Amino acid sequence: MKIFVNDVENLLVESLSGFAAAHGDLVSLNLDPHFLTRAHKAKNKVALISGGGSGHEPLHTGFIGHGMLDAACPGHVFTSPTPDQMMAAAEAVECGKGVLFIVKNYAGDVMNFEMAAEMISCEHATVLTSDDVAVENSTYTTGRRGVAGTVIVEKVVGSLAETGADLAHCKALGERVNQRTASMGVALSSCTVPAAGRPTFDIGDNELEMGVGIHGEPGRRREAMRPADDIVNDLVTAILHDLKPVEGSEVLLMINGFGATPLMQLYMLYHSASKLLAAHGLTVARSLVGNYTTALDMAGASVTVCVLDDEIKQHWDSPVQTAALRWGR
Amino acid sequence: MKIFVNDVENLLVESLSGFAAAHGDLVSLNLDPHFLTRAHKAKNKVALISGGGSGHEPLHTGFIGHGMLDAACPGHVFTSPTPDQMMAAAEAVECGKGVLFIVKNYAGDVMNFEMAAEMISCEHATVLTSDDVAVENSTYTTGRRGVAGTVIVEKVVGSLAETGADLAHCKALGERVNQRTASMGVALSSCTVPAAGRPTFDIGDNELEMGVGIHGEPGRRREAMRPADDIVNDLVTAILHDLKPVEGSEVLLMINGFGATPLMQLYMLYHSASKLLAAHGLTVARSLVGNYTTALDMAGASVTVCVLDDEIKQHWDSPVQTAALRWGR
Amino acid sequence: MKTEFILQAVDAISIAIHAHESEIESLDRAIGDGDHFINIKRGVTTIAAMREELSALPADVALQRIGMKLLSTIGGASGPLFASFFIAMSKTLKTQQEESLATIAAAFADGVESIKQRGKSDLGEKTMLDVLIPVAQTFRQQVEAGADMPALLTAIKASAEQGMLSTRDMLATKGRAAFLGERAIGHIDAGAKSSQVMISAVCDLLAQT
Amino acid sequence: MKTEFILQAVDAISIAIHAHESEIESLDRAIGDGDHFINIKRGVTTIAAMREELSALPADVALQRIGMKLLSTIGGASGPLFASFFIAMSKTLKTQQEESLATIAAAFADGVESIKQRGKSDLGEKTMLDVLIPVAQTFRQQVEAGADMPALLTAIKASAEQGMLSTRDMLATKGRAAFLGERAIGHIDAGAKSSQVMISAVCDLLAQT
Ligand SMILES: Nc1ncnc2c1ncn2[C@@H]1O[C@H](COP(=O)(O)OP(=O)(O)O)[C@@H](O)[C@H]1O
Ligand SMILES: Nc1ncnc2c1ncn2[C@@H]1O[C@H](COP(=O)(O)OP(=O)(O)O)[C@@H](O)[C@H]1O
Ligand SMILES: [Mg+2]
Ligand SMILES: [Mg+2]
Ligand SMILES: [Mg+2]
Ligand SMILES: [Mg+2]
Repeated sequence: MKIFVNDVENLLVESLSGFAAAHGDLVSLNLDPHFLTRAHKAKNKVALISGGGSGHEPLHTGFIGHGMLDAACPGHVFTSPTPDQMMAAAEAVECGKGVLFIVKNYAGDVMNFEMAAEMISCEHATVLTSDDVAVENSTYTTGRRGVAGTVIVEKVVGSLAETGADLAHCKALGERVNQRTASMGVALSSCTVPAAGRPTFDIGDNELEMGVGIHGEPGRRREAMRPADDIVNDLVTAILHDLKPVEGSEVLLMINGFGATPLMQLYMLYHSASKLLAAHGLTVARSLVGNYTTALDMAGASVTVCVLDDEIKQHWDSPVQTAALRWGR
Repeated sequence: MKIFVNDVENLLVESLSGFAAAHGDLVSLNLDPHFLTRAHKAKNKVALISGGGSGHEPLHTGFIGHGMLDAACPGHVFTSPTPDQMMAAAEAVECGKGVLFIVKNYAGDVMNFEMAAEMISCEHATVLTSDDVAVENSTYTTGRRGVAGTVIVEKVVGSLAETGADLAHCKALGERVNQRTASMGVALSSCTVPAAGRPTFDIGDNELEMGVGIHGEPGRRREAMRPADDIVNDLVTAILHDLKPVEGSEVLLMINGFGATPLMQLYMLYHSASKLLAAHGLTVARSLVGNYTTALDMAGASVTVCVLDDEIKQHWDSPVQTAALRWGR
Repeated sequence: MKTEFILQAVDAISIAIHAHESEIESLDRAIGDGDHFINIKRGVTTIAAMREELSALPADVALQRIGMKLLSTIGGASGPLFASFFIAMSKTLKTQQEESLATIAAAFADGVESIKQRGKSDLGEKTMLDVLIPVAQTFRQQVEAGADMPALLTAIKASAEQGMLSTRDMLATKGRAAFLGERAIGHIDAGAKSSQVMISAVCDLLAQT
Repeated sequence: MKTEFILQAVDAISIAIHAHESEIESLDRAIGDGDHFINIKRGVTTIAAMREELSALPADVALQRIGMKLLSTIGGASGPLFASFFIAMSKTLKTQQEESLATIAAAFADGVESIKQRGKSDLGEKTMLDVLIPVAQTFRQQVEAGADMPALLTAIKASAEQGMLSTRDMLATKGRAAFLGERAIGHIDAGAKSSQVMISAVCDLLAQT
């Protein structure tokens, strides 16, 4: 796999520098430790901080700005950031109402954010996202992975925080959105970690990885390629089996590209998934289609369904001004 | 190359249906002939219509909406649309001030739009975009290819049309933007036309195609992989050689991904290109980074520079509400 | 010309085109965008599906209908060009009192002329015209010289073949290959190849009947 | 423990890790996310670059400094775990009056204990702990039993090897492999492998001196 690179060691910093320069009106970048904040510090609100390994862009840096995050801490590619980043980011953006960390449920992210939380002095809380139903929940394990549904949590809680809501309310809403959101993905090709220089997994010309993770982790099973409608049916079935939404519910349907799948394909998947949801008596009231939680150059996509309620819908619709999501004013 | 597909014959219609459903607030779809218009017909303005082969999404359908296009006509993958599409679209969106066609300079697009123009009764004009400097201009040929710079033309003319400007003014501004805009791309891998099912070109593990077209057409030369800064230097040099901007000029810098290149990489290229432009005494006053004029699943990117003036800058900044570009209000 | 013959020609063209699928496809992949075969196939399939409707029409009207259908079916560069060809041919046939080989040759030449106009192109630009222009000339000259059917068909096929091969060493100045400069040299033009294949197929059909 | 020894151990670990690069990398690719080698390498390289600063410090302070540096360098799951290990080890060493093999064994055990706490994990969950817990036990038992240096080192290496191999047939319940269920079976855990390699390297270093 070829990539554009000067020195693989500098790739992340060069990319972050480019991002900060291209969006100077929205964000500002700190190096050593690496974190990005809004260009203009917000006041009187819970400060929302997320972060995680790089390679999932626009997650999380692309969601910094009015109506979403106050700061993001990018780690090395697919490697959780370190506590000093979160501590410095918290220091930079906390403005009296405490800090809410939004963390995807991976051992590394959880531990690094936990250590940061233990060391900061301000009030703080954490929402763990765990929307990936590919991996069945089990009491023995650490739970499910956090994937594309994280974007919905960040958007909705971001909007609530903007109203001046307190830390407990923000955390509670984040957890409710997480509970009402389920995702599952499928890969047609592997991603390649630049520093590793070779594909994370091998996959045949006629195979797909059902339930793949956003780091190219194996999912439920390796399968033969099938028609798109069949594949989407499996994803939607797994999601609805988990969510068990009441008939007539309004849902948000997100089709998330993993990086190398063209938009044309993503909209075709949207078409397929929305027909299925309608057949299950659900109303697709809101949509999001595009590359929002990527896995570098992996080909594939995930389906995410969030069962809406009035509060979630209102906060989804409210204005947002970030590099990757922008509407309203 | 694997793709998500049910029946390759239906891929386009399924994808357009998904697009229209996901963006029902912005667009509405007509099938047979295929064209998309704004959900709410505009009044008292020049109607802007673009179109071209599919596979370049979000171009052009993603740019329908307030401040940009009134309609778009999608052809089959990499195949220009047919005149009946443009005629029906013109009929649907013309509102008394004429129609401006924005057409990328390819023989097929030019001829099909030309035939439509000959057959419609309302006032009309055409802007041909030809920003690709990979192919040197020659009086013997049909000129240069229209590529990612088309997005800038559509945005800027779209804003002017919204003010109620007349057809001649819109055409003149479109042509000025086109003249002040130059692009060049590089591919690291080929794209695969779904109906063909195999890569358009073969490329070695250590090769790149310098000056590639947005359909995977060959460019200036096949070269060995080099550091990103070197590659960007070649692109920027070719662009500046063509544009010859006055020192101190303000420019818009666009880094356009062809489909399979991660955002992280695109921002790294932005970093590289913006440093070079600064070194040439230019001020990067505006930026756009992302997948805007794609070539299906091709890995690679293009650099576009538009030399701004006050009118262009004003119309770039003005509000836009489309599926793929959104700012202001 | 009989409409029945047109329908037979459509079938013959369909078979011939499919027999050359990978060749045409790879030529357009090399110096174009790889869709030329798909475009023609879409056209031929659509026309073949119109068999019933077309068979009730006089030949000139059928050709006009075919041209209009191709115009709204093929797209790309070849769509408007093929469409122009059939529409122009239909016009000429309609104005002719009596049908003869000479009037068909004239109609063919007018079809080719309208491709030149629509494409703003001519001989030597590495396009389908490098097949069609020589074929039109050969057709007219052989008919004027009173050649018999077998000789006429052999001459046309040879002319198409030669025209197709001539594109190999040309620089392209029209179509997508024009963007390639020197890099297009050494490759046969896809449209020239498909035109030669179609003409050849129609000649073979005529030879049988 | 001498700081000089710690620095030698860092070098030995660096060499050993690099010698097992592709093995560790492919283990984490199979049931993790492929970055474990890169993460450790980043840690080791950073610590090696602190040689001058560290060499001026007493061993317990050096270990504390190493832990803090790893915490802000490695990231991922292994970063906080390795960091906790060194910080806890440093704490125990600092409180010991006199240094002996027994105090080092106790410090090692405390380091492992802090990994268990940070990772909320224990033996049998297919992680580095399946190497570290048995090694800590063997270390303490052998020292208590009065084993001589060669016997101690041999026992520790054997215990690390066995622990590493034991992860092959386990279901994972912690770390990324926990998401795989049955599919993780048959693969050795990357962190278990890297821990075994590092422990082995330090044993070999001790055997030489
Ligand atoms: N201006 C022109 N005049 C005549 N023939 C042309 C012209 N432009 C293109 N062609 C022919 O059309 C062929 C390409 O057709 P096709 O692949 O269907 O369309 P596109 O180039 O739009 O993909 C070329 O190989 C060439 O023979
Ligand atoms: N909760 C945990 N307790 C102990 N060890 C763990 C735990 N989670 C992960 N590990 C160890 O960390 C290793 C993975 O480290 P690394 O690849 O660097 O981080 P990441 O999993 O975040 O990519 C695993 O192979 C396992 O040995
Ligand atoms: Mg990792
Ligand atoms: Mg084409
Ligand atoms: Mg073509
Ligand atoms: Mg890992």
